Amino acid sequence: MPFNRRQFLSGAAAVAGAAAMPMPAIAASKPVKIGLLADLSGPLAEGGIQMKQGLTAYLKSKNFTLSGYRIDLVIGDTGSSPAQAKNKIQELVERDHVDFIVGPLAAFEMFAVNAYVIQHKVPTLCLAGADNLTQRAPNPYLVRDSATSSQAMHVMGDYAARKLGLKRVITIDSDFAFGYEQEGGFQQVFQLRGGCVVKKLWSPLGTVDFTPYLAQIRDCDGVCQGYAGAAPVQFMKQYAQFGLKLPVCGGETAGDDALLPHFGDYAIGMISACPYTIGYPGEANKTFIALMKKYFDSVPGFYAAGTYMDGMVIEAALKSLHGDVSDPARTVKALRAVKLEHTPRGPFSFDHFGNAVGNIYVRRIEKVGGKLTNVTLETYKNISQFWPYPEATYLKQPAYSRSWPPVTACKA
Amino acid sequence: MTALAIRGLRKSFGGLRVTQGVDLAVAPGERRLIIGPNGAGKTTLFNLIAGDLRADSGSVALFGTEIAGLPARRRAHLGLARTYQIITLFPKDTLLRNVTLSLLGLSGLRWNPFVRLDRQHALIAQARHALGRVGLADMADRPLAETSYGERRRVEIAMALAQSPRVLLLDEPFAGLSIDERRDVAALLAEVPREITIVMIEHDMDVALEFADRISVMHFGAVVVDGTRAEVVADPRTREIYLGE
Amino acid sequence: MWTILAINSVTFGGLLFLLSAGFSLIFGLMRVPNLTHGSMFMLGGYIGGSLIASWHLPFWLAALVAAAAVAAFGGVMERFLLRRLAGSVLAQVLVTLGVAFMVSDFSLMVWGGDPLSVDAPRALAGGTRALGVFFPTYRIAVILIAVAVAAILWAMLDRTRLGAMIRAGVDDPEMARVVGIRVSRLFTIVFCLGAGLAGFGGVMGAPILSVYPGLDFAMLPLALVVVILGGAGSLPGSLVGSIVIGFIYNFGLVMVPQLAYFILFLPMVLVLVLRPQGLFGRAAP
Amino acid sequence: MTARRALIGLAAVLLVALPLWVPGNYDISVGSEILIYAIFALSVDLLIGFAGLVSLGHAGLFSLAGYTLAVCLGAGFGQPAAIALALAVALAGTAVFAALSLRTTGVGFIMITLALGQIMWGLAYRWVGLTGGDNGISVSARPAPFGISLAVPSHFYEATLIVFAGAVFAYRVFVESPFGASLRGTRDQPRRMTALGYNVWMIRFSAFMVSGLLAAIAGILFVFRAEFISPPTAALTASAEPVLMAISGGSGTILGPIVGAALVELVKNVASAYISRWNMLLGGTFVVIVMFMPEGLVPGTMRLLRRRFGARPPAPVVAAGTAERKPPP
Repeated sequence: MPFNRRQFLSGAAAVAGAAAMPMPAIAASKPVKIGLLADLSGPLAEGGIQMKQGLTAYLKSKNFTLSGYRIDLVIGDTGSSPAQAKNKIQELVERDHVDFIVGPLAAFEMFAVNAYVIQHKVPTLCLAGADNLTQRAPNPYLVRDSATSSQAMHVMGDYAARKLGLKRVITIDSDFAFGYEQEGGFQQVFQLRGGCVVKKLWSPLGTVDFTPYLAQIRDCDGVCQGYAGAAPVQFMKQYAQFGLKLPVCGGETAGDDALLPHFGDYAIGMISACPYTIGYPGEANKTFIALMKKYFDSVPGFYAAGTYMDGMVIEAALKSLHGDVSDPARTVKALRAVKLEHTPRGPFSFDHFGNAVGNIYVRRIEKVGGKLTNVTLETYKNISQFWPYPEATYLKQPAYSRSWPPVTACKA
Repeated sequence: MTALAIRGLRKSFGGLRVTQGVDLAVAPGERRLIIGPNGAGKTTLFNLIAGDLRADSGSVALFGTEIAGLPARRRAHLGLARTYQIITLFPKDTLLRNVTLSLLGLSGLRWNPFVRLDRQHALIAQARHALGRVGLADMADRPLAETSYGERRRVEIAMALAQSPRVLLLDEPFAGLSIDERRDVAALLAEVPREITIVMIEHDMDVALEFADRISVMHFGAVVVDGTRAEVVADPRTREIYLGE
Repeated sequence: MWTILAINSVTFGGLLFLLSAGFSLIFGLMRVPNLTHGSMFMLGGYIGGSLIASWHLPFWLAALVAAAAVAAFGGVMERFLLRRLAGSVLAQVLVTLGVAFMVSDFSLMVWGGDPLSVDAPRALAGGTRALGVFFPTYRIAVILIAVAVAAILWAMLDRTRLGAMIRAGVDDPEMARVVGIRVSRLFTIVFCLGAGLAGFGGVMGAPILSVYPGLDFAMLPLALVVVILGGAGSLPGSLVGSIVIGFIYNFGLVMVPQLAYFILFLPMVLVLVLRPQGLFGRAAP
Repeated sequence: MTARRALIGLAAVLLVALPLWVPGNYDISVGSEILIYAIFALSVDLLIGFAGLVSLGHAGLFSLAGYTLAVCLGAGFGQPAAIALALAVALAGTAVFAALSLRTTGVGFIMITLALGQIMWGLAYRWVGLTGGDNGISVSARPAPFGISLAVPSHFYEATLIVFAGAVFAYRVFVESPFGASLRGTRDQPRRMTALGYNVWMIRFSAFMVSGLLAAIAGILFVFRAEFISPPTAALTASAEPVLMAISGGSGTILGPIVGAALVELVKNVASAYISRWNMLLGGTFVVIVMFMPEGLVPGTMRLLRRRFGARPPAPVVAAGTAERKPPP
């Protein structure tokens, strides 16, 4: 049986590697510990495994040495359960004394550990999208190199109205907070640009057959879905089976590159907005994709890219901190000050809440050389979580919810 | 006043009328035997009297109190006890615990969650006494599962007697017993004081006839013949029923 | 829209029937609440899907092989685990859930966390115009398959010696033993049959639902709901129960979307409170 | 008997001194979690082991108490008021659960409780205004009785231990009381109990209320420990967990559910740090327990010990219901 906890520690191999290279003397001191909080079992395992692969790929490629400092990686499996996420973060922080937490994946897990993170001052690089973590109820120890739940959807709304020329859209999403924020973001900007959301459909989590919702899709010229995990595959397939041909757009989870090998031809044409795209031409992205292929024979997506870049962010912060991670406040400050040019998602930096400001890619699923891939249609540069509004204006409006923004009658 | 007065008792399952207008009057202290071929509705009658089944119509009165509409547990509190044809006891528990449960059923103590049952010495002494009455005092602490069939039958009777009922219904108390065991149980029943009225269903005529003051013969859900032992034996309808079988 | 919902109610019901018929038989005959049933459905889907995707087996052959594999798995489970636990419901609950955990983790280990998307057989791809609406051909085929399976099962229960023995066992297990039916062999057969049906259902469902981690525990409550509604051990009960659930699910989600999370459980509570033995079942033992 | 006393004493000393002999705060915190789940498992086993009723909806009651507490604290109620309200609401919910589910027994009972639990789970998701939906509710303040801050892990552990000890003591008194005997009677021979003059329905209902009270206490402690509650707390898996704990440890005993809770929580929280396939381990553990000790770990161990030391033959141990355990093969 594989050993989770000490599976990737800097052990003999890494130390030998470090000795072979001209490293600063400090490399021999106490290693820096990163705790990964990921869903390695349960319904979100697909994303959790990608998270583990992404971070491991980066650390392995750097021989578990970032900016000259030895890294220990400790992994905690949240089992896709908030209660267990809470226990695991306690274990990582109190028992393993990690210096950084990477993860968790889901908003409901992040909320379970949020108070703990603040209380114990743990620099945390999470992938959970929940808007308010970096907005109305900011967590001072949080850094998010991906995006808020609504960030990419703002862009999608803009693109749908202006480039796709959609006028009347029906949104469909899971009946929980991530879905509300995704569709809220879409609707807000889509309507700002002259579009109109005519109906919002919510399916309960764990829905196996989407037909009752598909049957309600009519009197519109497009569909926006924000499913996550395995649901996009199910949804797109059933959508096509019912002969629906209206354009579908979605967010980072709906068109996640990691799902590409699992989609069939029915998904061709789906447009999604995402802070990462497999087609980004930068050298850093090519390296990332090659590493994922080499180590795990895996096609990387948004979650793997997120933790991979977390590795890069930590590396840069360690450099500016000279390896001193004893003061959490200083560490977070250093993390948030990180500005990277060459990463799998291209250049990005953080705003004062710790949320990434960077490119959002609008892509379409196409078949290239017999394989499905996301082809970039347009790159929106330097997109913050508040785009297209100024921060103050944005924060004045209510948080997105099931009922906000409301569905209003469309002008004919 | 009659101990048990039944009038026009009816019960059907689906379309099948199992009990069709039973009338029965048992005097206080009487020993009444109910006989009849299989399927005559004897056990159903007991279930109706004891309240395990609800009658469709008709009345059951216990010493003048109408009980047909009451749930079985209320009938127990009014002084009705029964044994079952198929022994239904608590096999994991000791004999003593079985009888204690019976006593507890009529005691207000049964709702008490704050004291230990095994410290309720008065109650337990009473249970031991009840076991003694059926000759099982020395086996009181043995689990019921480790006793013989005949012993369990006596425990059943001990449980019923422990409740000091006014009317006791015995459903085939001799069924499945060896000859010796039958003799023991018969002796036991003979000693039951006359304050307790007994109604018994039994197939074993040898033991039962001797015991009974009066006999009722049931057939097709009704009491067909009612009388003393001699009257019933002499009645041609009795012969008809038993020979026609 | 209503026509689509109505047809789909039957499709979904058909799929539920494939899932729940075995559960109902096993429960009716053996009194074993087989909480591994959802896992068997998922396992069937994974095995069938892999056979199609990696081994390029034809769809129907893959379905049969997967059903046989899951049936064999069921047989092993019955022989080596459940056999020793007859009559002890709690131990059965523990062991079937324990195996369900293991299957779920095993699947994660073998197939990873990614969803496995299975294509419908080519002949059934695409859609058909029926009753004035466009409906996926494969979904219509699922209805026919469910009907065919129901007919075969019915014929088997009604016309064969094995069926007579199963019916006798469901009605009165004690009596069946007394009249010399080899109950132990019968149990193994029925458990294999139920497991195989679930595995077959998993393959049939795969082109519609895909196969993914968590499918097992998404399907298990559905099987339970159907059996509660239809009554245990009754084949017509499971069929009608499945279709009723199909209708409640499809129309309920559209008509009362605010109750989406309770759509299956509110009617279930109502049925159970008013008629604890299920709509078609006999009184619980 | 004295050996038994000594063992209980030793266990008590070890439990009280746990913060001294485990490595750190995290482990102390796992200790609290085990105690909380032990109370929850006992709550469920009161129905399984003593009434023969398997509930698959108890997480609904557990989370009802937890949510009420979290909502009340969020609304600015004081700790005592919030706790009292949580208990009251959970008991009211229990009464509804019991009234509906006691229409039947056996599998019907399992299914009604399951459905009711699912409805609570759905409510937790959908009643966003009150529950925060899937984001849940955070609770930041643990109580500070007599000025002792329970934010300190060892303090919280000791406080939990006090509640646990109280619960176990009360539980023991309860199951050995005349009422406990009545309850077991209704498990084995409900019809007979009626004929003996017992109100079977009311006995079951009362037991359900006590069980609900224990579940509520566990739910309240859970929220104070996790400082958080969200819908998965009410999910079907969360209801199944205490059932599995009770059965694996030994249903119908007091020590059994406690041992079962420790087993499951240790696999989930400690073994999972070393073995990535911990779900497999947990499932496998259940299967192995059933293979060798179908009656559960505690009664099974007792049986083996008795056999080993050649005391009297094992008394028939019955899991629940009227089903007799088959003789060991």
